[in-house]
Amino acid sequence: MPSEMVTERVTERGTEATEFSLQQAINLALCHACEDDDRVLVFGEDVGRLGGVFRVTDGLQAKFGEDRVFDTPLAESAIMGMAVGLALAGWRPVPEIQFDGFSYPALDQIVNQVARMHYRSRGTAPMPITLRLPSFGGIRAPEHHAESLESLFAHVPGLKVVSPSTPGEGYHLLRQAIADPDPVIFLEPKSRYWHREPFDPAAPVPVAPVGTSRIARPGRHATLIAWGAMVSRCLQVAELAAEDGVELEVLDLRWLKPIDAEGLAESVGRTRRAVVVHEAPLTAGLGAEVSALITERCFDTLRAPVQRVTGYDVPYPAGPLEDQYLPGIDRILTAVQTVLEYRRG
Amino acid sequence: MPSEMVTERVTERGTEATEFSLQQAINLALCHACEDDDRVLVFGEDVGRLGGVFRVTDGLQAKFGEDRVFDTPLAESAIMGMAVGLALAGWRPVPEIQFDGFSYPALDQIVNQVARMHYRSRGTAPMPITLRLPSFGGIRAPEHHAESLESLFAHVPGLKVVSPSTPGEGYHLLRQAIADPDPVIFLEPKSRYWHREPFDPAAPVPVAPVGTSRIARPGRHATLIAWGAMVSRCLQVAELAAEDGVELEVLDLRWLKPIDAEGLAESVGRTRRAVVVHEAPLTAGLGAEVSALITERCFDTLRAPVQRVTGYDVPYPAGPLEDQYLPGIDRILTAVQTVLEYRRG
Amino acid sequence: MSSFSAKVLVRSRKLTSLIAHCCLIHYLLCTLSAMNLRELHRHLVVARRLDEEAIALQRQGVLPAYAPMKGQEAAQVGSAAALDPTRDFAFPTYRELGAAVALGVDLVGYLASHLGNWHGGLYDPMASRFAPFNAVVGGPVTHAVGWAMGARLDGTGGVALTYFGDGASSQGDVHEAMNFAGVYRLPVIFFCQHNGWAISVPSERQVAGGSVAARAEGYGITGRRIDGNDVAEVYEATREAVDRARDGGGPTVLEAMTYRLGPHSTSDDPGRYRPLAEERQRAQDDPLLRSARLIGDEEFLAEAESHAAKVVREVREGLLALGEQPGEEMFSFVYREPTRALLEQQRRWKESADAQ
Amino acid sequence: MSSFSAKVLVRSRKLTSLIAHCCLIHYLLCTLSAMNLRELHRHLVVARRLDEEAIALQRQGVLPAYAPMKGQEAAQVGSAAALDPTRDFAFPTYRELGAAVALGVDLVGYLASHLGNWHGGLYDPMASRFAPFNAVVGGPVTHAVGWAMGARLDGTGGVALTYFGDGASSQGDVHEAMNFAGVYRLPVIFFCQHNGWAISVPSERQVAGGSVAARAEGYGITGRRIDGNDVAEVYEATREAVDRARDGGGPTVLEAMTYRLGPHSTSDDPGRYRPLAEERQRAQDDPLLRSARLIGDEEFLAEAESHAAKVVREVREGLLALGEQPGEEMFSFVYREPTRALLEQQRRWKESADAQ
Ligand SMILES: Cc1ncc(C[n+]2csc(CCOP(=O)(O)OP(=O)(O)O)c2C)c(N)n1
Ligand SMILES: Cc1ncc(C[n+]2csc(CCOP(=O)(O)OP(=O)(O)O)c2C)c(N)n1
Ligand SMILES: [Mg+2]
Ligand SMILES: [Mg+2]
Repeated sequence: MPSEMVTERVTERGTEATEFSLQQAINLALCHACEDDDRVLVFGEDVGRLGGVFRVTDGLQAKFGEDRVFDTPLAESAIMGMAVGLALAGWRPVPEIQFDGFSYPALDQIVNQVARMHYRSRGTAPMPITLRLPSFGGIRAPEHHAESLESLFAHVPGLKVVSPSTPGEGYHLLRQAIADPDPVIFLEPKSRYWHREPFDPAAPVPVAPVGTSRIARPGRHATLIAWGAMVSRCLQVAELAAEDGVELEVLDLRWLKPIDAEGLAESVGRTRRAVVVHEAPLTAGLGAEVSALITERCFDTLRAPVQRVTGYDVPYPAGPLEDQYLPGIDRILTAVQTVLEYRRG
Repeated sequence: MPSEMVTERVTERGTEATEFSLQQAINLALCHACEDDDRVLVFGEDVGRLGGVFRVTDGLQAKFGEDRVFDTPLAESAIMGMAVGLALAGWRPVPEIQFDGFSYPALDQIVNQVARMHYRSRGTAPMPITLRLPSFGGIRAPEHHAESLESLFAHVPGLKVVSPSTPGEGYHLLRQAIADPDPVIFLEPKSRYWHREPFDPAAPVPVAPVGTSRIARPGRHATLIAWGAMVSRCLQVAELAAEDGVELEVLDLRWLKPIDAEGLAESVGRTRRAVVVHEAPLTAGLGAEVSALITERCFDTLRAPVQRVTGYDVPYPAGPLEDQYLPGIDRILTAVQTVLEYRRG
Repeated sequence: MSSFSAKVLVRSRKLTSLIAHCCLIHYLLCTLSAMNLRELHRHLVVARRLDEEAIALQRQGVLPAYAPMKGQEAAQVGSAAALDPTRDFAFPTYRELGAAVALGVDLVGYLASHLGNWHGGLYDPMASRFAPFNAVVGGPVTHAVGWAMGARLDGTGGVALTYFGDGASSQGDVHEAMNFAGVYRLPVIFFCQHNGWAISVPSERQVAGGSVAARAEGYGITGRRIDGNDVAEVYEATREAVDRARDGGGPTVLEAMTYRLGPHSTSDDPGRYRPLAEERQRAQDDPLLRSARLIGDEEFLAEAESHAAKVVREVREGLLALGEQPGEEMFSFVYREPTRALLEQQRRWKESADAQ
Repeated sequence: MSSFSAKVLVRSRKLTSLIAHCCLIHYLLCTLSAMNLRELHRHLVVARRLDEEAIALQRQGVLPAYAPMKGQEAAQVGSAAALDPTRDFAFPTYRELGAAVALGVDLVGYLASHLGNWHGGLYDPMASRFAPFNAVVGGPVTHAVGWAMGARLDGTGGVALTYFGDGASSQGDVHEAMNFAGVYRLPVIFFCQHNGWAISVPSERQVAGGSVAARAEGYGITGRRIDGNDVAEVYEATREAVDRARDGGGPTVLEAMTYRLGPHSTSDDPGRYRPLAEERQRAQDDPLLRSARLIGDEEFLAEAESHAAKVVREVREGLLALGEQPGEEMFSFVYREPTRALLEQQRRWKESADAQ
């Protein structure tokens, strides 16, 4: 019963590993964050009674009451502006913007206020806001419901940006984001919401500091770099390549700001070849930053120019065209082949 | 007399080269565009009677009337939304947003509407909007008055982005932008508004296609890549380096979308070393795209990793700190030295 | 006097302002000559049956998703029918099937958006006087203001009408648009379908003060709340607003009180946030039943149904016959002419597409 | 009865609502005990003289630019003085020197923003109950709404007051904020200084309908237009709104009618867009002269001037003594703890700074 998601899961706190979808893991992280810190507030369009259009906040209002978990009127700028005010009043706001493409109306508040208030106030104004943003494509959604804004957010000083790739990552990274004293943009890969994996929220995990990446699969011939939904696609690619004896390392970047430049350099220093994969359009996408960072740090060891496999420089398309737009397995494999076969001229 | 700027200049149309500041050249381009195409409309906050806070639209309302050149209420989102509607009604809107940092409230309209309406309508809806945006820093302005948004705009499919570096460029690029059938973001380097150079608006110029860069100074030891106000700074650096016998090529990128990848590859293919300079923060700045493009195209010829000299990943600072934030001559020279002295490990 | 014109008189008595009284004769004349309740009813039935068909197609897996407008037919048809498609222009949201029907928009092209063929739909928005399907809540409202200014500059007498919901009324853009329209006194109609819900949020917790029309006064513009389930009232009120706008009388906010009888979209489950009893009760005030009752001519009503069935059949066939859009279209509409970089990306896309 | 309390009575008679009458006694008591026209006047004089000093400092090249508030002293002082600095919170724009004076904000820290030392000023906003200097028109208005919700959740009885201008009233954020405040009935005061101008745009071409207070009704909240040059009226009206908010009575829009006597900023030349005669005429309604006339006690007035002169001297000295901010501060306040990448950038910055 979806409407009892939280209560159902809550009883499991500290029991054993179960199958969790990303959507459930995030729901649980929100629940535990609300339990552990009574300054946490969850709000946004339809997050209360409905439990969110993706049911990610399901059951939270019933459990924590309408003061802690509430619906807002339909205005993204005010949602973020309200978060600023709540933070100034000593609360820990966890707003949701319903879809990636609807964060644009809130960008003025996010960039000019959320990201700068701590700086503007010389460190006196607390701004521990976590913006949850269902993101990226892959679900045949209407226009504006499949956007990738990470390079935009990563460019803004004062923000941190993170995107989980698995249910377990979703749980821990969201708890880390909410506990963080700075504003964090939490990009949820909506195409992975329903993918289930075993995960024990109570199992002790070594807490990786903010800004560290994760080797999702070790390998030695080339590094595939991705985040969000593209991590599982890269793992598929690595699986396929392994059949041909090519061992690809898959690096889940996780934090898109601050970026783990050292982690990138370490991996590509070993594999000497890199392919970065993202859904966002090519030009000025975060792949450019990853490519530049790697090249700056591994110029001598790199055996081929870093390849970017990305969305095209076109608006995110409708329907079946989305499969043609998104980096597919074949396009990624082609790029892998390029870096493997590259010979200096 | 500033309030007669247009009328004064207009009489000069087709006469001879005079000293023009960038602010005057843009004023003249607007005037000629209004004369040559009676569908051109100029509007924004304070652009009418006042002639703009930088006097860039000075005299235009007096000359073309309140229908063609008008003040709007203080709401950037509506300014851009109105531009969309005017374009759909067959007009050619040239709105101004008063300062870079105040384009955030309009970003939803710019990204979700302006940039996509032509695509969404399958090419039937005309969208020849030129957004003029006084941009970048260097004038000790208040907060939000010195921002560099080019990487953000360059990431958005459907937009074109351009920034002039001299009065002559300002005139021709603005005329080209207004004549272009697609939406163009025109970033005016406000720190160069008052810099004067001789320029004859009537002189026939070979029209460089949209998306072509310009060699501002030829050289052979390394290429400095810049746009807007940083072009003149790079020229200063080249001047200094020449004293030491180092011949730096300065490439004025001009179009930040589409980027002249071929022009970059051509220049760096010759010089084999590149430094890209911009005011925006480092991470996910357009320098990353330039670096990636060059590396992808010139991997074999490059003698050193492309260096980025940029603003730091901090909010644009106040007062004297701005000189420490902006890429200074010394920082650029250090990067030049790095690429020149680089030896593969 | 037909029951319909009698009804007009009754409604007219509700208008108490002097101007309204002076215009009565004029309105009666317009109403009786140019307008036709029967025609409106035919549109209502087409809209209803097509909406039902779209839901069926979604259940059958043809449409990936759909946003029903059941219950809002009168608000949409009545307002759109009051426009002059030779010179006016409408700005829809994502739930404007009834308006598309009344304006004669290519309905296969309209529903192609829900089919997922093309976000903006496949109809020609410029020729249809119906802007591309817009999924940003509040997004197109300022466009109408700009269009209205353009039309006034051209002296065409054209009027812009923009649709938006009670939820959308919370967006900053709607305020900015009304303020601009008020300052410039533009020929634009802000047509709010107050259908009680914005997904799961009831308008009591959305619209502070309770009325979108009441906001108009704060901008010095005319605001009027109307019965959105009465197609004649909607038509008349919109006609009045259109005439005023054409005559230079400035903008109007119309708030059509109606109810979203279905879910927000086919992915939505209203049972999670509103009692079924509310839906049932509101379903009794059915705009189609109301106009049918007024018309009272069983033969005509049956004919309207068979006309609708025919339209539905044609649209269904048209939708099923639509192929996927060719991948090239991803590239060809981004700019008027594709850039060099885009052509290169298209070339690479073609290579990888051909390789599969 | 002092001339001031007589004046309060006169004003009070203007209040016609039942509630207002019931509160009269309460108000008189508050007014006579807690409030003091003389204290308000001292603030007015400090604000005026400091504003003049800032302009002088700008002319002398000390401040790179300044945004004068001459003419708006009563609106700012009267409203800020009605707040309880132990539990309320104010959200200023870039032109709130008078409010800073009345709230006891560190004035050197406030003016440091205009000095270009630090965008947000050098005062401690949390301790001062005065948010950092905000240069985005309309930007802080939604912050006040969020703060008010936070205060209500904590049950502190705290009230938020946000300043904004007639120009800012056009911004979408202001509408969104009022709607949120109305829906949640939050303890927040929207304090508009309607000073006639937004840089060069007169409010007739900015505020459709002419009144920001009139917008309140559309949100179901109290709106009141007041004489912004009458410090007692401003104080009383704000006090009333604060009390209502504290008692759970919800938000209020106050529109203080005033006039920006100076240029928009020291870079502005009002001669380009408004007749000098208008300025001259409006200058006659000087808030300081009005309160001085009411007080009528020459000795006190002279004392207020010498107090102001002392404050001005101190602030001037404080400003001149301020050094530049150390470059490290660019890096140290971006996050609570600098990231590794930022520390690396700081190290490189240090290298290049030291090399010079
Ligand atoms: C700017 C924006 N925010 C959020 C959404 C997601 N969304 C789609 S429809 C909707 C509710 C709209 O309610 P209303 O305006 O009343 O129109 P209705 O759906 O009732 O026709 C929401 C929140 C959106 N499309 N655009
Ligand atoms: C969002 C935004 N747009 C534009 C500006 C530039 N700007 C600064 S002040 C101003 C006029 C503000 O007028 P008003 O709100 O009436 O306040 P006043 O200056 O009269 O105090 C403008 C346009 C800005 N600071 N912020
Ligand atoms: Mg609705
Ligand atoms: Mg003003």
